Amino acid sequence: MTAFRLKDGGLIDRNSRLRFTFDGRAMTAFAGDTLASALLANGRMLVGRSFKYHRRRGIVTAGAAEPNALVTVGTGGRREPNTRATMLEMFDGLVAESQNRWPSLGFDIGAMNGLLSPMIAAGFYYKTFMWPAKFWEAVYEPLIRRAAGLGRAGYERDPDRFEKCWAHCDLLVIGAGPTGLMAALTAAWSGARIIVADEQARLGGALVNEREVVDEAAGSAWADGVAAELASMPNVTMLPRTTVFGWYDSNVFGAVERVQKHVAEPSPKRAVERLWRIAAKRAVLATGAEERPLVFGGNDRPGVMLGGAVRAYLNRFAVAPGARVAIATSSDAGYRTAQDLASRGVEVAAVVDVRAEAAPRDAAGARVVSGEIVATLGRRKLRAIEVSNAGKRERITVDAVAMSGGYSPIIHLACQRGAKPSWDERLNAFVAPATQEGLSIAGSAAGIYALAQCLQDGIDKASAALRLLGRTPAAVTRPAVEPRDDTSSAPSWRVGQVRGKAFVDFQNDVTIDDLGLAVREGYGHVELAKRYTTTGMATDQGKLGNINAAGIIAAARGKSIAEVGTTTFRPFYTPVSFGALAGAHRGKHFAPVRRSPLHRWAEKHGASFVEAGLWHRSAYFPRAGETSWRESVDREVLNVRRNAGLCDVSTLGKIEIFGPDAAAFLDKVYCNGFAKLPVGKARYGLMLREDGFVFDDGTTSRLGAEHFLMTTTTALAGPVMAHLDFCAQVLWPQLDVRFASVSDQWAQMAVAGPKARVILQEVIAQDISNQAFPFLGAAAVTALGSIGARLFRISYSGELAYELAVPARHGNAVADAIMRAGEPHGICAYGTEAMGVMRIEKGHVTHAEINGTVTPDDIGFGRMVSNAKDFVGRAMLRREGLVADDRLQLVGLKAAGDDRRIRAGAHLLARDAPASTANDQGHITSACYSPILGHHIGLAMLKGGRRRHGEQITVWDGLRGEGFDAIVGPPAFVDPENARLHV
Amino acid sequence: MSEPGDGASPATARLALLEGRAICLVLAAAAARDEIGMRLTTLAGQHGFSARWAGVDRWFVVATGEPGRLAATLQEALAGHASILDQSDGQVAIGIAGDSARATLAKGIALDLHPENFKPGDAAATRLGHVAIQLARTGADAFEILVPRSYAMSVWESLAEMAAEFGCEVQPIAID
Amino acid sequence: MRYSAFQILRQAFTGNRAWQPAWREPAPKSRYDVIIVGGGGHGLATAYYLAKNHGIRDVAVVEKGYLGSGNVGRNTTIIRSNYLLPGNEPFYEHSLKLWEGLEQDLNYNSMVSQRGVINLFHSDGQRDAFARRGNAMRIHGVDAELLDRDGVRAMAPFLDYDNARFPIRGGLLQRRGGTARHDAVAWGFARGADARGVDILQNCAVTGIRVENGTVRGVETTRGTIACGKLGLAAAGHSSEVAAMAGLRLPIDTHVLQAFVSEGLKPFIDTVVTFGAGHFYVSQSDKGGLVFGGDIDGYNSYAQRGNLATVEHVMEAAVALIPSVSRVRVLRAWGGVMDMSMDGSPIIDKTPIENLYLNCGWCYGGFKATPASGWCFAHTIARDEPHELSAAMRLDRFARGYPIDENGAGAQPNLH
Amino acid sequence: MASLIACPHCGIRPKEEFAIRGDAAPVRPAADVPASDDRWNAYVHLRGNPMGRHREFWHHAAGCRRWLIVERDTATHAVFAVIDAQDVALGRTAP
Ligand SMILES: Cc1cc2nc3c(=O)[nH]c(=O)nc-3n(C[C@H](O)[C@H](O)[C@H](O)COP(=O)(O)OP(=O)(O)OC[C@H]3O[C@@H](n4cnc5c(N)ncnc54)[C@H](O)[C@@H]3O)c2cc1C
Ligand SMILES: NC(=O)c1ccc[n+]([C@@H]2O[C@H](COP(=O)([O-])OP(=O)(O)OC[C@H]3O[C@@H](n4cnc5c(N)ncnc54)[C@H](O)[C@@H]3O)[C@@H](O)[C@H]2O)c1
Ligand SMILES: Cc1cc2nc3c(=O)[nH]c(=O)nc-3n(C[C@H](O)[C@H](O)[C@H](O)COP(=O)(O)O)c2cc1C
Ligand SMILES: [Zn+2]
Repeated sequence: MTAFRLKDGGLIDRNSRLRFTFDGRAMTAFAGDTLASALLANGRMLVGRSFKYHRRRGIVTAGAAEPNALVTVGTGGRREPNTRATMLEMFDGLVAESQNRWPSLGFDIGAMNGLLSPMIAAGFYYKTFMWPAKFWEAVYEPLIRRAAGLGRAGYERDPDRFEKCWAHCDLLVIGAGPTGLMAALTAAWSGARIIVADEQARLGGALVNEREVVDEAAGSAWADGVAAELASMPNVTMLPRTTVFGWYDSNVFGAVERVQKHVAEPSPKRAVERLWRIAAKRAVLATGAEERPLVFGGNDRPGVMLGGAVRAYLNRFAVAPGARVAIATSSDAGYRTAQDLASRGVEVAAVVDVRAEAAPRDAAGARVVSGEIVATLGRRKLRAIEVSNAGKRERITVDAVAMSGGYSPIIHLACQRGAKPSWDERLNAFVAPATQEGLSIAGSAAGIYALAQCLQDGIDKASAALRLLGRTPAAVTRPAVEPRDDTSSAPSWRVGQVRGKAFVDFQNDVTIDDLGLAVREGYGHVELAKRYTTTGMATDQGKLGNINAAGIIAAARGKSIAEVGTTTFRPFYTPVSFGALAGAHRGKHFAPVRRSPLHRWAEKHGASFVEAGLWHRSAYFPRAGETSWRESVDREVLNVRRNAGLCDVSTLGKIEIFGPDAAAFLDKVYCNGFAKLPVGKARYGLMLREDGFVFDDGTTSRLGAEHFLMTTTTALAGPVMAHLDFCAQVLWPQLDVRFASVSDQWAQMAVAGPKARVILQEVIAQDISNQAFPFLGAAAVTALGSIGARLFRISYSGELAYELAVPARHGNAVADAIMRAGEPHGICAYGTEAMGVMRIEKGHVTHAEINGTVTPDDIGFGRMVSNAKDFVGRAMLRREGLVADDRLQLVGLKAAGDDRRIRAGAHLLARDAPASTANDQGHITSACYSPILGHHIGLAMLKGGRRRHGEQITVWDGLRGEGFDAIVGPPAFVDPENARLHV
Repeated sequence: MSEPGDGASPATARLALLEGRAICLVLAAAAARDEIGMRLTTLAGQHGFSARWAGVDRWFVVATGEPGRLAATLQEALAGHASILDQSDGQVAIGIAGDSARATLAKGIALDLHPENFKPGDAAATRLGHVAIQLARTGADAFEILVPRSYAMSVWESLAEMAAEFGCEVQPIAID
Repeated sequence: MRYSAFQILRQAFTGNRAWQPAWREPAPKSRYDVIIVGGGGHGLATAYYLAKNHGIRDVAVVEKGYLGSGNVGRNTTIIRSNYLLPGNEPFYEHSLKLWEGLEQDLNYNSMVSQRGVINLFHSDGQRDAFARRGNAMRIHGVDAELLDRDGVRAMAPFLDYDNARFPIRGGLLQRRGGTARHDAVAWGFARGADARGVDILQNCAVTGIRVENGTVRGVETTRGTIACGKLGLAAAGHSSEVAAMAGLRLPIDTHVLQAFVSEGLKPFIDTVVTFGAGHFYVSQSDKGGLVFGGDIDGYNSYAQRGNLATVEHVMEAAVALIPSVSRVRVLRAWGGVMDMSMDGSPIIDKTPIENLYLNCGWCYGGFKATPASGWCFAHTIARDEPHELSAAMRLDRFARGYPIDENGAGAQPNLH
Repeated sequence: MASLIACPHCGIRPKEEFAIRGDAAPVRPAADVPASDDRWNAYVHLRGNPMGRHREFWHHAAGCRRWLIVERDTATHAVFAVIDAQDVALGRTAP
């Protein structure tokens, strides 16, 4: 026989029939099924293959700990490998596939590995594959890697939407079983803001799976009632289908809600998964307890399930695991399974109780054997078990086994922040420390197993939490339940006699023997044993096997399980999709886009945009007929140098600084002086880090006696602001200075070229002649008759140039007006590329040179550095290494012979020196074709470079297979005397 | 049953670009730091603008009308006590209103926006997603955010996504 | 016991009962010629090379936890030698060369997999910086290739080329780079050192350092006082704490870096990829998990566990780079506490205290350095002078103004 | 840690709003006192880096833009106090 659907009962909707496929086979299910229950109802016992030996595997659990029933669901961009069939709500049209098998689930070549198992025991790969050395790369490793993993992920883009959400509450209740529901009710009635999260769609925890009576109703009906009441209260947020996966500092919990994972076609308006970051003043952990498997020979054969799972399939899904079931148990829970099976007319072949002195229990008429299972038999499915009973062996025909090895409180979350679990002799389980800030543990998660006590504990722990929050808990009475005492169990980490393989970790195929081997070889520490055997490292993270493993290791080492301890609990409680954790920040929303106020103007002129940090900047403006970016850039450069051009420089950081001590403050943050800068003047400033290296540069203008405007580079606008904040608040707190970023307020355009003045004069009201407004002037002006603007006579290109700033909303209009005024003079739009060419021609530095490792002197600004004042970086600038003779210094380069393309990133060698690290003399930082000079040029950092003007050196670019000689010169190629700036 | 987002019922979260706002940043002089809030509250009462705390020495003042006028008013009233920066072009104001306004914002803002913690009239400098913004509660279910202009389109798109499930349907905006 | 396929076969026939322990569990002696503090990769490799290269076998490695419980057992296993600066590149290249022969040398398969490391670039500026780095490698004779977008696409078609916020423009490839099995590195060096007579003392925390007249005499530990001739510190994230026991204040901050592994997948990514527009790097382990990481959490921490905000940040980068990974699930996250130095580069040196030697500052890049670090540190200890390959990695370089600052971030450890 | 930081000015905020600079203990040598190179080196490069109580500079970059001193435990991530760094620098608050 196989599993089958019972004719009646269960919490399924038999009127709602759903279709799904498994490995291409069409099957039906009912609403309320999981994929696992539906597969069982369809008689599918074999659902997967294990990782290493490719053993046939069936469904073991009815919940989150499932190690075997992992399937791939969905197609295309929604393909999802390794989905636990036990947690997947059935929906119409579901497509599922089994994994890790070839060619088919029924016949899998990989199962040959099982024959080799003595050779491929734990850690075998560390001991072989080493000879011949080449074989590792060529043969062994590819083989191992091909065997990797279980499911196959797709390469298609996920079409769905994900999002993140913050939530805040007084009390977070994790788990909505009887304990959690009572905790939630208590807190809700007390008026606290609460959130209830449970990973199941249906709330009630064990009540949904068991035949309990609460307040004279079926347990699941009672739970439905409580859940409905909670949902109706304004101070309660109910989060079903929400797994709390992590507990983080400050009592923040991470949770993921499966918003639309149970529907065939998700609505594009909603997320399919939502990440919750829950800031809870306190939390009650009511996550229940996990039943442990028993470790016996052949315990992995399809048909062997946990007892609790058998009851869940029977009671919740109306599915019987087989027609004749044996129960293997070390706890009283096994008898409950027998009773439930019998009540549904399923034959119980025997209850095999490993406890020698098992007290008589109600086995619903079934035979009770005091003994253990030695082996299971059957080829394609389970046919019988072999039981040893007081020295005798007996074969019992069965088609399913329900195993109950005692319970482990689910303390995962409580131990994610460093707390170590401790062994509880009475419970035979590891428990989490009861008192951790912000968290209380309640019900079965705290080792309380009787239903009545769980309900009461929910009330009590919530009440205590409320009191700690300064609230008066509402008086709540515990609902009435039938008294029943079936919680006792005896420790049993493995059975005594084993035939065949006895699995501790099902998914990773770790057996008793593997653990023994690890101990023998010196890997006996529980953490080493984990790593050597991989026990507990599969997708279920040892939820089922870890305690048995610890017990087996303890025995092998002759220690107690308490001494052996557990491995470390880490997020995630169950695996979480990358999508949920990334939320909406994907694709083009990975990072916000910053858009310049002149973006539209640039678009109109056909700009080609480029990402620069968060910005989209106009790089160049191709025109019809131009076939390469170089052609456009050359044209722009020549036009600016001959006529004029307009370039968007709005992205520069702009900081307005006020206060009586503003000048003194600038003196601290710049290495050159600002105190004497007259009102109406701009000055180039160099900012250092405290370690003496250049941090940023820019011009700062004095707009009033106590009013400055600083510009920073685009890239460092943020860091410079933070630095200024630090200087003002921490280093020189007594200075009366205040400042703010005004970067977004202004559209700023550079107007450069010999005709810049004539053009600009047409839009500016004030006289901007050379006399009225000389080089480095800075003034408030009026643009287009009425717009309050700021004009700076500064030049990056080396031409006569201005930067005009207007309130951002006027940016496009003013730029348009300038273009119109400039038309007769041949003005063009130019972008960052042409700007880059011109600054290289002029020998100006950017972050290609100011890369955090240069001193002012390295880039030719040594003389700017003040001797007369304290400033950030002054002291460390004196260090030996910062004034050494052989420092790299900024120079200009051009090919020695015929023109050669110079590329940034090439290195420099003394002429004819062989290429080696020792001979490396520097590198090229920036390079371009200079259309005005008609050849390529570069800026470079060269050892002692300033002394070497005129020298021929070798440009070495082994990476791109190039090399040629170049002549060193000063960095400024165009107008080194700065004549053009002053016209 | 119809719910917001299916097109049949009205949107419970609405986005609006709030144009015609004058926005100034007030930077208090060191000596005036403690009293500037009081002065601004009084001024706000007199002139009908809203003053929003933005840091220990700074406030955003938001009014309807001409940018220049607001700056001038503040300049005059606070001369010697504060520096005034016109940010009417630097900041873009976006309104979010409706029953689901709070739920929308919770998708990007970490602050607890429960009315017990964040009342009408309250303001905060914080982040929406990855962008630093200024948030103000202007009513029981109405909020305004100020976002630096260069980020405004990006933030608008994010808000539109966040509000979509609440029936909000908006077009992209162009701000430059 | 020598490991080989033949040995495996032989043992299989006797039920795998006769395998010997990979190392002894000796009781501490009262004195050793050399004590190494820290049973991570560097400490174990140092002991191994002290014995192997310098004939110094009276050595103990003192480890407070279990073997490899530190960063060697919790890193993302990337090995490469694609460094920029002359103080670094020859050292890391030597390390890669040692990796290439390590399994044979140790008779332990550390699964060195030279599957290639691609560092993506997304702008001209990044390309130029990578070109400079690639040339620094080539000038030292190390393999490096500058790939354009199509070149990257050919190797890693699953990256987002279409809608990425920061389009991929190319990458710097080192084909000889790759990964190695983290735990096996610790175990292999431990077994190799043990076989040469080194005592590996697990669960033995150093609690004090005895210094007399400016000379080290021994250590106090949770398993008693142990005298020594020389003392080498290789305590990674705990370097400041241990050095403080000898009165030294280091240019080190301890930061937590998280790493992650996904559920096991069939082969999905067959190289190592590093995102240039966000903090993210990924490879696939031989078991099938995607092993990946990103930026540090940013604050000083000894807690070996991280923050959710950082997790999200890493995942955002992951999905931005590989959109289809959205549907894959991450299984586990953990943290390691790292010794972040003021310039992002390591220190292998003598100290002002006689017979006390220091190995630290590995930041998040010290796994790849394991063999060379052991090699050079053993040399420094044995000869009382720096090895030429680590000659720039001096402790006084900060005071003297010779930082080895690969990315120019300056003296702020969390920016490196 | 420190998923949440209680800014003295803004209230409880997520870590993402802050930028962290590091150790708040070193004091910049004053300009008018001739500081030895050693003192400067110690200020710029050497760190106590304790396992346990530690004071760190955090910048509330996406909030009030104040530099704060966060006193916390580097082993447990407990936060003991968050104060305004300028108040400390001016001696208005005990460090
Ligand atoms: C998450 C993460 C990812 C990383 N990824 C990479 C990567 O991809 N590539 C790469 O090259 N590097 C990477 N690294 C860095 C690399 O792991 C480390 O730099 C390197 O492992 C440090 O050297 P180690 O192995 O000796 O350190 P560890 O393994 O940390 O060894 C130090 C040992 O000292 C012990 N110890 C400390 N104090 C005492 C004491 N008082 N007494 C006794 N023993 C003590 C510790 O317990 C520890 O075992 C990563 C690091 C982390 C944390
Ligand atoms: N007979 C026995 O020996 C025995 C032993 C243990 C438990 N039980 C019974 O089990 C019940 C225990 O009640 P309880 O309320 O403490 O636990 P429960 O198992 O009934 O409920 C726990 C709930 O927590 C949810 N959950 C677990 N981890 C979660 C996470 N990380 N995120 C979100 N949700 C999560 C689960 O989905 C489940 O609904 C009682 O009825 C008790 O009698 C019996
Ligand atoms: C390269 C690498 C791969 C890993 N793969 C897995 C894995 O497949 N499954 C797993 O559970 N843990 C895996 N881990 C994580 C370890 O379980 C563990 O979390 C990590 O070594 C840190 O130790 P700790 O969590 O005990 O502190 C891996 C770790 C590393 C470094
Ligand atoms: Zn703040």
